[in-house]
Amino acid sequence: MIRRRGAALALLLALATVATRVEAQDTRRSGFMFMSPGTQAMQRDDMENPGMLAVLDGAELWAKPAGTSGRSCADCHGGGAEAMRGVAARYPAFDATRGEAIDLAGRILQCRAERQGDAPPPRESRTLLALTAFVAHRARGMPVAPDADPRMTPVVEAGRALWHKRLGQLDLSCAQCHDDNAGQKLASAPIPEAHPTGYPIYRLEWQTTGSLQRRIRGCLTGVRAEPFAYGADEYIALEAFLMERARGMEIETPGVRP
Amino acid sequence: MSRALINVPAKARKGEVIQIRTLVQHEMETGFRPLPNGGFAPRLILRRFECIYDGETVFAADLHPAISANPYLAFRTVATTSGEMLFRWIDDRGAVREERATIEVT
Amino acid sequence: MRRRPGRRRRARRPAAVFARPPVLALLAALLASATAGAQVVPYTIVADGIPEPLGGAAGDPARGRAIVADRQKGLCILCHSGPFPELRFMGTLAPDLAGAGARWSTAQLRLRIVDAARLNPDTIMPAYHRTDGLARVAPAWRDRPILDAAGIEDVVAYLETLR
Amino acid sequence: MDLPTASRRLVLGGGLALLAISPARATPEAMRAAMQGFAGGAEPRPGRVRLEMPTLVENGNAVPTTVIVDSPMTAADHVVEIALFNERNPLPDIARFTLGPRCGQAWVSTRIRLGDTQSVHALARMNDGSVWSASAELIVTLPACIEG
Repeated sequence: MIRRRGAALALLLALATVATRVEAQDTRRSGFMFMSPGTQAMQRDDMENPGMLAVLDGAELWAKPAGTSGRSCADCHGGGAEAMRGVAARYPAFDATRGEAIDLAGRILQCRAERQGDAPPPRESRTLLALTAFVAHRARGMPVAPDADPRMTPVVEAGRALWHKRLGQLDLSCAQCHDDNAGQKLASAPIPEAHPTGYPIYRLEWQTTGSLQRRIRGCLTGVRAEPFAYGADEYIALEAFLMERARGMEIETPGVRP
Repeated sequence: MSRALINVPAKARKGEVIQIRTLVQHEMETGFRPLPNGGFAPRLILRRFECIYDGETVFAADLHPAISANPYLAFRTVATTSGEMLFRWIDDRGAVREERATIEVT
Repeated sequence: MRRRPGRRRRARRPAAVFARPPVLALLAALLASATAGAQVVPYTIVADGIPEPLGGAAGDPARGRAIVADRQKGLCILCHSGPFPELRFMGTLAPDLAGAGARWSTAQLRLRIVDAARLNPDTIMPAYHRTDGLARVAPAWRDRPILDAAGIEDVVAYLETLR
Repeated sequence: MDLPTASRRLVLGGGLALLAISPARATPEAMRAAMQGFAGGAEPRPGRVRLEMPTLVENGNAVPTTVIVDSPMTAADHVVEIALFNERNPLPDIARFTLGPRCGQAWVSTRIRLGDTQSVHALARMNDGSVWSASAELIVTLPACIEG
């Protein structure tokens, strides 16, 4: 008995050591770490972060009745400081009713249409970005914690396959740049590791807030590939894979990126 | 809908120099963005900003298209009296938007 | 995976801050020449090179230099650095082009530009003169190599001078 | 409100028509003319003005810019106006700031657009009519990928 307890203790210690080592070896870096001090300052200070404008828009929309239901998001989900706390850290998640993965923006669209009885706003519209930013901001500072539903596994794997697939006239995969060459410079721009921790982001290049899907479209156009349509399963699979890859990293929404 | 973020210290001592920061939602359309039809998107920018405090315009700015989208403006002023500060932005068409913030000066 | 039909989105003007006329002009020129329809020409690989010029004619080093230095046409300097004192931003993903002409023979240079994946299937170097085996190429670039035969020869002629 | 935030497409055919036309750029001469207009006959003197900007700009759409003028900001001695100019955007003017003794300190911060690598100039006019200047040289990086 004592021996067994000793063995168990040893195992626990060993596990703890492994855990510590894993943590020590976590060299993943958010895109934030690749930015200039000026752009970092812009993100760090809410008062200087233009992404906060979308979050504030979202806060107002959250409380505003919409559609034939006459209900606001807050009527169901609550409007206090704790409402939706951490929820975004889990998305994309498996939607049992539909039998498929759904991203956070897709979930908001679903609520708008099915619960509120309103015409859902288009992908990448200010309304949808604002609501998404508002919910994602409620997970700021929390670790990315992907949905544990086993039915997400094939989605993550589909995303992984796409990540490694060479696309476009330039015949490049996401992995070739963002895994193999992260930190190197593409012309003047450091290649980030592509962790989706700050979305929706305020991108200086866009001069507005945009989604991860818009960001991925940018890379697809860059390699001269035909982008997928907004809302496509491919983006949701890629996002599911990227969130798995960023598991435990801190959510930064609203991120600022060059 | 256009949103503004205003940062004014809630309290200050009389005579103290305080920092005011403002961030307002606006595309600041430069007039130099070409459109697919061969023309340019018409210019529409916030061209004027004013901060009125204790009966006086303590700071003002005339803005040109080279000011970034969602203009950020920060400046300093002397805390003189408790009350309201008025912030005003005026665009190319003369549309005015105003925000207010209060400060307690002791 | 199933793909849903997407809403068509209105195109909006590109460039970042204000128009950058030289870049735009170059792009216009590029697109104009691209629409002329550049096809892949046949070639023969011998050992690890292509000994014969693509299309038979020799390239022009000055034109080749312009292609290599052009961020939209050659794209080379997005990844490579090279002896271009007038350029400020060059990539660090790939070897410096300085000395390329001393490291490789003309035939080797040609194959490495035409289809580097023949030598290393995992290479990050795009195939500049191949249109098959590519996935999801955007309509504007479909069935068109990155560089036509003359462009390849110009770049080869330029890289040969880097000794 | 529901208008999609527009996307950009240069590489595809739709953008082709617009490439033929491009706005004129300001020139160093146009900038000097604008600066002379501001100075109103006074000869700008280097000094008293500090222009804080990054030397290497990650994206020209939002360049943090701070101007500080060495002035007591009293009724007798203060900054009246600060102006920012550039030489390579379509227009030489960036912004003009009206200040006075109520500011306490001559300190202004904003974010500006710069279309290209260039120099930016700050001028400050004092209540005695004298004009002081500072400038900054900036390298504006170009995006690697042109996005659709």
